[in-house]
Amino acid sequence: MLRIECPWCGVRNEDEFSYGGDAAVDRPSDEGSPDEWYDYVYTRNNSAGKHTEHWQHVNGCRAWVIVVRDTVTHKIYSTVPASPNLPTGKAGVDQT
Amino acid sequence: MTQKFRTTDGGLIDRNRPISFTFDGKSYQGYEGDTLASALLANGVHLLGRSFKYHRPRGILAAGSEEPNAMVELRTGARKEPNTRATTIELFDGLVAKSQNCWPSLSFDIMAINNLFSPLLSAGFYYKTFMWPVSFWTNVYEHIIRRAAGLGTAPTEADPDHYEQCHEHCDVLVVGAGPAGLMAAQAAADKGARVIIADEHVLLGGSLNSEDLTVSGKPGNDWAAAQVAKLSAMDNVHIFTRTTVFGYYDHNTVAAIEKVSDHVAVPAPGKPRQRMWIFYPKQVVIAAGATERPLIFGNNDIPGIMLAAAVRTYTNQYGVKPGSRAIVVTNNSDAYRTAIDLHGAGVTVVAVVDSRTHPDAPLAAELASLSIELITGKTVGAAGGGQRVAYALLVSTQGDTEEPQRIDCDLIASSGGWNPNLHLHSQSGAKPVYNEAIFSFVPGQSRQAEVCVGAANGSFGLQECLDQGLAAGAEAAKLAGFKGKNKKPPKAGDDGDYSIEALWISPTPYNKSYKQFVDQQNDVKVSDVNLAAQEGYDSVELLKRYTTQGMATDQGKTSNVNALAILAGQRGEPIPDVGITTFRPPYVPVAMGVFAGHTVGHEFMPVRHTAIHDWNKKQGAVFIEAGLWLRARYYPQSPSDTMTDCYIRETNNTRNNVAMIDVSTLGKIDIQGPDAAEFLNRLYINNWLKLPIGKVRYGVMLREDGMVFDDGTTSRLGENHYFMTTTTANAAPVLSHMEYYHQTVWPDLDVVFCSVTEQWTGIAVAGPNSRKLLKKVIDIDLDNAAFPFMAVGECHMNKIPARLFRISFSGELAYEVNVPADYGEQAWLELLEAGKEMGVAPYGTEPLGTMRIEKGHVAGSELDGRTTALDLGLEGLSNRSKHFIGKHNSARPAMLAEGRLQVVGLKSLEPGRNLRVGAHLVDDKVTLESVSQSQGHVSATTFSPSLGCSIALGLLKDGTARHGEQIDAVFPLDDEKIRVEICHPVFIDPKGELVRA
Amino acid sequence: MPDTQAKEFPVRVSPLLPIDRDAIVDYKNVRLQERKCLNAIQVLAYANKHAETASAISKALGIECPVTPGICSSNEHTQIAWSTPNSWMVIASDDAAGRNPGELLETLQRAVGELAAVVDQSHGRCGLRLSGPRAREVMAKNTAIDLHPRVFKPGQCASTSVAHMSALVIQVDDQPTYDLFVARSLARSFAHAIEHSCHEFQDD
Amino acid sequence: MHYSALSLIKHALTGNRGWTRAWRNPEPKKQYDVIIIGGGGHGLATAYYLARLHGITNVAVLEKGYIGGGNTGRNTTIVRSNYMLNANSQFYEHSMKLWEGLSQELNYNVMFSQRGILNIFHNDAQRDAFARRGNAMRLNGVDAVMHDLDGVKKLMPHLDFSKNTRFPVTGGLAQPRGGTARHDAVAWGYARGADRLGVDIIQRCEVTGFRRDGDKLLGVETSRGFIGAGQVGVAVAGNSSRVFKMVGIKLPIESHVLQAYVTEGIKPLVNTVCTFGAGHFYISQSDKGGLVFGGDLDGYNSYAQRGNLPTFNHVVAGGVTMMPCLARLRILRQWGGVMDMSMDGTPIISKTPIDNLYMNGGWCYGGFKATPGSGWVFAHTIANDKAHELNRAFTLERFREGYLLDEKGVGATPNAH
Ligand SMILES: Cc1cc2nc3c(=O)[nH]c(=O)nc-3n(C[C@H](O)[C@H](O)[C@H](O)COP(=O)(O)OP(=O)(O)OC[C@H]3O[C@@H](n4cnc5c(N)ncnc54)[C@H](O)[C@@H]3O)c2cc1C
Ligand SMILES: NC(=O)c1ccc[n+]([C@@H]2O[C@H](COP(=O)([O-])OP(=O)(O)OC[C@H]3O[C@@H](n4cnc5c(N)ncnc54)[C@H](O)[C@@H]3O)[C@@H](O)[C@H]2O)c1
Ligand SMILES: Cc1cc2nc3c(=O)[nH]c(=O)nc-3n(C[C@H](O)[C@H](O)[C@H](O)COP(=O)(O)O)c2cc1C
Ligand SMILES: [Zn+2]
Repeated sequence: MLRIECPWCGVRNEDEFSYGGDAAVDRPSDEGSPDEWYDYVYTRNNSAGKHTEHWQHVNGCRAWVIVVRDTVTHKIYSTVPASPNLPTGKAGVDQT
Repeated sequence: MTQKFRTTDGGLIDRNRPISFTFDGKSYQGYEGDTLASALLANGVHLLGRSFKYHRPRGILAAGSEEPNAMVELRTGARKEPNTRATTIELFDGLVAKSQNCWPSLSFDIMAINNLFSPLLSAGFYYKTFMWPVSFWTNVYEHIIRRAAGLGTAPTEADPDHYEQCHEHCDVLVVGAGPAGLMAAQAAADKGARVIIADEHVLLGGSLNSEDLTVSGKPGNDWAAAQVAKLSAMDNVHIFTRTTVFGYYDHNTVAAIEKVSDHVAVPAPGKPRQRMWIFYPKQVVIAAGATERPLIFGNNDIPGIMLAAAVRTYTNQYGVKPGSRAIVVTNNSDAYRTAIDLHGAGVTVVAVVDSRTHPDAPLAAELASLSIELITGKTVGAAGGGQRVAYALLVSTQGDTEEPQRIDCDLIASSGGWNPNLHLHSQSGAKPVYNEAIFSFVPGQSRQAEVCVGAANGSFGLQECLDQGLAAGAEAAKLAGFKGKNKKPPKAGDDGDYSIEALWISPTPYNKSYKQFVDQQNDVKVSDVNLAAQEGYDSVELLKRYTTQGMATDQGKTSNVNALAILAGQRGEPIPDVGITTFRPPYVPVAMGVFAGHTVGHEFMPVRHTAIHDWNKKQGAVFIEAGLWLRARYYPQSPSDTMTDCYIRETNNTRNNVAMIDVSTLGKIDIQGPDAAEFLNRLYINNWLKLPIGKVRYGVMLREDGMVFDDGTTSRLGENHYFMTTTTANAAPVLSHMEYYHQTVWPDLDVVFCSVTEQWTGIAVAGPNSRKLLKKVIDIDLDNAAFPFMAVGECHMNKIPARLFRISFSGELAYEVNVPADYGEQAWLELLEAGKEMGVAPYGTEPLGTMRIEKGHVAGSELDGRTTALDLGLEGLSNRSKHFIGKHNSARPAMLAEGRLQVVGLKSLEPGRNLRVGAHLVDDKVTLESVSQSQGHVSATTFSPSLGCSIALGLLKDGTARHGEQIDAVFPLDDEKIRVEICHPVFIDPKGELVRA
Repeated sequence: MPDTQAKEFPVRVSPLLPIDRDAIVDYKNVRLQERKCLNAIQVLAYANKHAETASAISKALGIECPVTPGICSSNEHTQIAWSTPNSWMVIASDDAAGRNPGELLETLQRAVGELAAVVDQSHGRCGLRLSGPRAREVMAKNTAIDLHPRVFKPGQCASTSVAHMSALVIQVDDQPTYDLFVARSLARSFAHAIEHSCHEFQDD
Repeated sequence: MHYSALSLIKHALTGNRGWTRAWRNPEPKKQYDVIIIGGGGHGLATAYYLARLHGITNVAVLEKGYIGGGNTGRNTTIVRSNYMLNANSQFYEHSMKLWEGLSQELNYNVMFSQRGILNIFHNDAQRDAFARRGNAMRLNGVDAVMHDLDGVKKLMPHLDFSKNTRFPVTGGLAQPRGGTARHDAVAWGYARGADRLGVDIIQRCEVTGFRRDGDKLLGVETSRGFIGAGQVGVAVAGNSSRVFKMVGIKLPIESHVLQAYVTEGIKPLVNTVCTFGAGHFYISQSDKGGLVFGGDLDGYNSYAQRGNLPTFNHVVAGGVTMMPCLARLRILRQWGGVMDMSMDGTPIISKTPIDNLYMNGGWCYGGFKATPGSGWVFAHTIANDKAHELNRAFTLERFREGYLLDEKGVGATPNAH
């Protein structure tokens, strides 16, 4: 059971969250080339090790968060809000 | 006399509470506190079942959950439990058990003939044969193999009991309540930590209950009971008995199974049979003890050959004499205690056979004082006997060249050393390491917040167990944030020593060969291990898979280390280089019901009801599932009404008159803020910046890969206030999608939104008389000029506050009324009342489907995740001069290329023959038998009352350019073929005059 | 929107109607009841308006509006539960303070003005009250969050998954009593699941 | 050494001491014509067909652990060809035909058991979707039968057929030729077959890099040193991204864990492969008597090769809901495998941007059934430096261009395929 520390709600089970995939891919601008758009949608680093990823606390506060997790050990290093503009939650979200 | 093999006194059973039970139809008595195994032994029953492959007689090897052999079928009927270990069944009144895998009877089993053919049935034999003649595989061989496999038979009725799941958090979880665990729990609890201690057994104390040991000067079991009493009195301690911790998962989540009602015939009212606990401890102390491994010698599987410690358990804890003439065979000092305890219980101990040449002097002296013969440098080479062991043949450990010494006996207690129970440690991600001192694996570096203590840590001395438990409990509490001084551990009485010398396989008696079993449940012999290695299946994992060693229901708890030691010997490599197979959950087999908990049957998934559900039900509506929702599909008016009758009637009533449908299930999202319009503009392919207040617009959303995601209408209610609707199916995904883009991609947009799906009941009122109807109840001007097509307004419906939308899915003049859901049913009734004079009637999703097909509105079956706006004829809406999600990938070459499936209308050219969804479109050269390329398929069909024929929507290769052509719609599953005409998908009112009327 | 001046109001129909008993569960040590005629107003603050919105709500209702996640402040009639990073759920029963339907909504709209969006969810949620000495054990069967009295106390709330459904949990007192709010459409399945979890305690 | 009943008897009489290794344990040579990375079913089958059909025998299969230890050794062994999209349907049907003669071809009983596969449905929408698929199968020459309730009852008598159930069963789509096979035996059989044709199977040999001279591929770096190769085929399933990262290629693949479970062995209870239509659950019974079942992915990127608890609970809940008598049967073991989830749910068997480097991956949870077909077309692709007609659509480039093969229609969300 992954236990993800929502920056607002605290530690919750993975089944309160939904997975949003690789958060390290940058969305190209409207002027982006077809290659950039292809890369953004289709290719993934798929690292074995530290992986930056999106999760949404769907069954909780509905915030999207960015989790740094090891894909081999599943250890979570950090969880931070995805949006810089939401009022901050609880202090101390370093999950190491 | 019953219970002939009970000791005269002693043991932790309650001799005042006799219990009756039956095994294989015969009645027996035992006592409260017995297991089925101990009670059977007390009655002199040693033969419990037949082995898997050779159908050899099998008895009881162990006294706990590691038991490989003593498996019975427990209970009957729907409560039948095959493959249940007699050693873990608490005896209860009326218990019924049966032997397995034998026919016609346990003592005479025909399949025992396999025993003779054993050389043929060597490891992996089936891979080498059964290939000829080819057809025999499916028809004959496989059938036989399958019938032979498996031990017990499954119940076929639904389980009458129920199961539960529960969550509990704590600071320190202690697994196992032996001396180490009890100390750990105490130490952590004393510091104020929230402590959970769980043990498989009902009686806590672990080995203290089965050994003749003392702590603080008291008998071990008394000390344990006092310790338990102390813990129970603390409100920061939660003690779980009958609870096996079976899985150590990520992030220190630990799963356990509590056997709530297995010790009674039927669970008490409301009580579950078993309960799964999910523990969330900050720290875990694993004090799970160790498992003894048997010595491997010829015929070592005969009933009456038992583990030495199990013999002590039966003798000391259950007051049972597992035999009358015993020999103890060992490679370590610990098993001497078995001889001493048996002697104390009045069993004749013929000899202790120790493979070591220099055994422990004090122990030897103690045996001498009891007149028990000690034979050193020898071991049992083979045993003999039929359904019960009758003798042992002794050999020297160097191997012999003469006839072996024979000792008659009916019990052989064997000890090959101890394996710490590393399952949970290993499941937590850690790698056990080999320890030369105990000839087994011990815990390695921890990967999670976990520590092993006591026998589970390879420390077998009682004092060590107490010391380690205390220290680990205190440390765990400290790591969880609790302070306080550590107490002193209690003093353990002397428990001897645990020195051991390796002996992996006994030499066989001179010039003889015997079956030497490694894995007793799967009938894997030493020769199978050797053969596997010889054939190249020589890594532990290949060995396991080729021979099935360790794959039986005991998962090799007593056999794995022996097997890999033999393999290492065969490979000529040290044991650590060979390694062990992976430990996997569950630690003991766990009933599927436990994993399911309450989430089965009707609770497997919740049902969603609209506010009009009860009314619909009263009307006798037939429902259809839409995701979790139940929607009215059609409304039969008489028992003879078919679905077709109903949807034609309901469609006609809508097209010709006025009808209403509950559309509450559509997703609804309230969107507000200065950037709301800009946000919509990026979500949808069409323009949103200039939608006037009071107006509704249809919109289409794409996924980032360019495929259509969802469609729906969005209304502008105020300057910065919008109201979006989504399809029923996509309500939740669309909201998450919006939240994703708002929070991660465009956080600078000042917009807020939330789902209001639940707040509103939606009722569509459709048909030429809809305006007339609504005018009677709505308090705003509904004339066409004042409230034109695609208008929205706030109003009251009689007294009920409402929102009114002039939109149409049916293609008729139509409105949608939204009212707060608690008023939903009342609004529905008021509309029915107001429309009575016009003949208003409800309609369901079936006529809704009919009308949308007639109107060529695409829906879920066309928005199948593989279609683009262009494919669906919606590209006209898009504005490619602005940015929107999916814009770039919807312009990839393949998205614009020829050969894509595009939406078309289809008309049956064969009167009376209806098109069916799932039919494929093929050109007329194709016969039903020939292999072909499908050109597309039929996605939605209906009989169109307006057109008087069967029509459909379909997705057809380059369909847009093919209107007017003919093609075949084939349904090979039912040998059907219908000629159809391809046409424009909008069948009626192509200019949309009706909706604007 | 709703005309609070109107004298008569339509009757509200509970989403739980068919299992409408005085209490859904009424055992000696655990009770489950519906909180009827619920007012649940979601207030969503616009960008950078979180603090201002909170103080506007506090002022209007005379209850400290929580800016810390997981807190629910309340007075006799009204609860303000932290709900999402930018929103609160303001909860009251219709008749509690002698208010008319719509009054709370209007009060809040007036109070926050352009600071926040105010969205009525009153008909979209079903409120249930679970109470009694066994209530915590019943909750433990349905939610994974830690409700131990050391950790979760009266005045705390959590949006979490309860019986596999999204719910807002507020601890009301240390009896303990919990208020549970779920989507209206799921109310029956939800109530049934909680009821089922209470069965074990029928005889004690 | 030929395997047969006769040889079994012969060796039994001599104490089984005469059996020789099923495959050799050679030291790696300096140079091979073709190196296949990955000793799973696909890699071994590829080597076998390279030698058998294309006469290329100077081949090595490099396996980092033991052969069949990847997904080949941990899958639920379902073999079927019931696909909807033409390219898939034709490829998997080719594979099915190879299965049908595989034990004889390899002289190794892979226990291919055509006990049929049945997809249960519960409502009209599901039936319609299965009709579309079943009809597509028939048009592609694949067997498919639509069953009504009675038909389902005959095949799976112990499902919950009560009327008042949450998800009443209304029918099912069956492929009678579908079934299961003994997974490990497939790897072993191909290994033995390839070995007998001269292929070197090298275990405990992990590829750690590629050596190139400019654009020219020279060979691979391994835990046992450099090994030269003319051509390299990669068939490493869940590890595809890691291996291709060594040559700087970023793949349209994510690695996810799929779990599987087995119960204690019992006498025959489930006689076909059956999938639940209302939840993620499918089940079959192994030759050894265990009920083997599985469900959905854990849902997040992972290389952990072990499963987590919520999915476990959810899968079993689906199973007990579908078949209530399962509740009292006990689960013996839970494990996981690392799936190579492609962005459209369809495999990639293709040339790559690097000459002489070939890819076989993106199998998602369905590559076991593809083993013979995959090896067959991959061998063809390597031998001819050109895709076979059957894998022409399975290119790496299709994502860029948009020629997707998305059976589920869920788009570029690998955890949803
Ligand atoms: C739980 C589960 C259930 C499944 N159920 C089914 C099913 O029912 N039906 C079905 O058709 N499919 C199923 N699958 C999928 C199927 O198992 C796989 O798609 C298939 O086995 C892949 O075979 P492979 O040979 O490509 O990969 P694998 O068998 O995984 O072989 C790849 C090998 O490459 C090796 N390797 C990796 N990296 C390196 C390196 N750097 N150097 C050397 N060697 C390396 C690995 O050790 C591994 O042995 C299931 C999978 C799982 C996990
Ligand atoms: N003679 C030897 O070589 C030897 C070997 C082992 C133990 N011992 C003796 O045994 C004692 C060891 O004490 P200890 O506390 O380490 O072990 P223990 O065996 O006394 O207690 C372990 C307890 O853990 C329980 N348990 C094991 N796995 C469990 C699980 N997964 N879930 C729930 N419960 C589980 C067992 O049922 C048992 O009650 C000492 O007294 C020692 O002298 C001796
Ligand atoms: C089809 C199939 C059947 C299995 N049956 C059993 C079984 O009867 N007993 C057992 O212990 N394991 C069984 N396993 C699981 C394996 O022991 C093992 O867990 C799996 O191959 C994964 O390997 P690992 O656990 O070593 O990582 C089975 C696996 C598969 C794929
Ligand atoms: Zn949260």
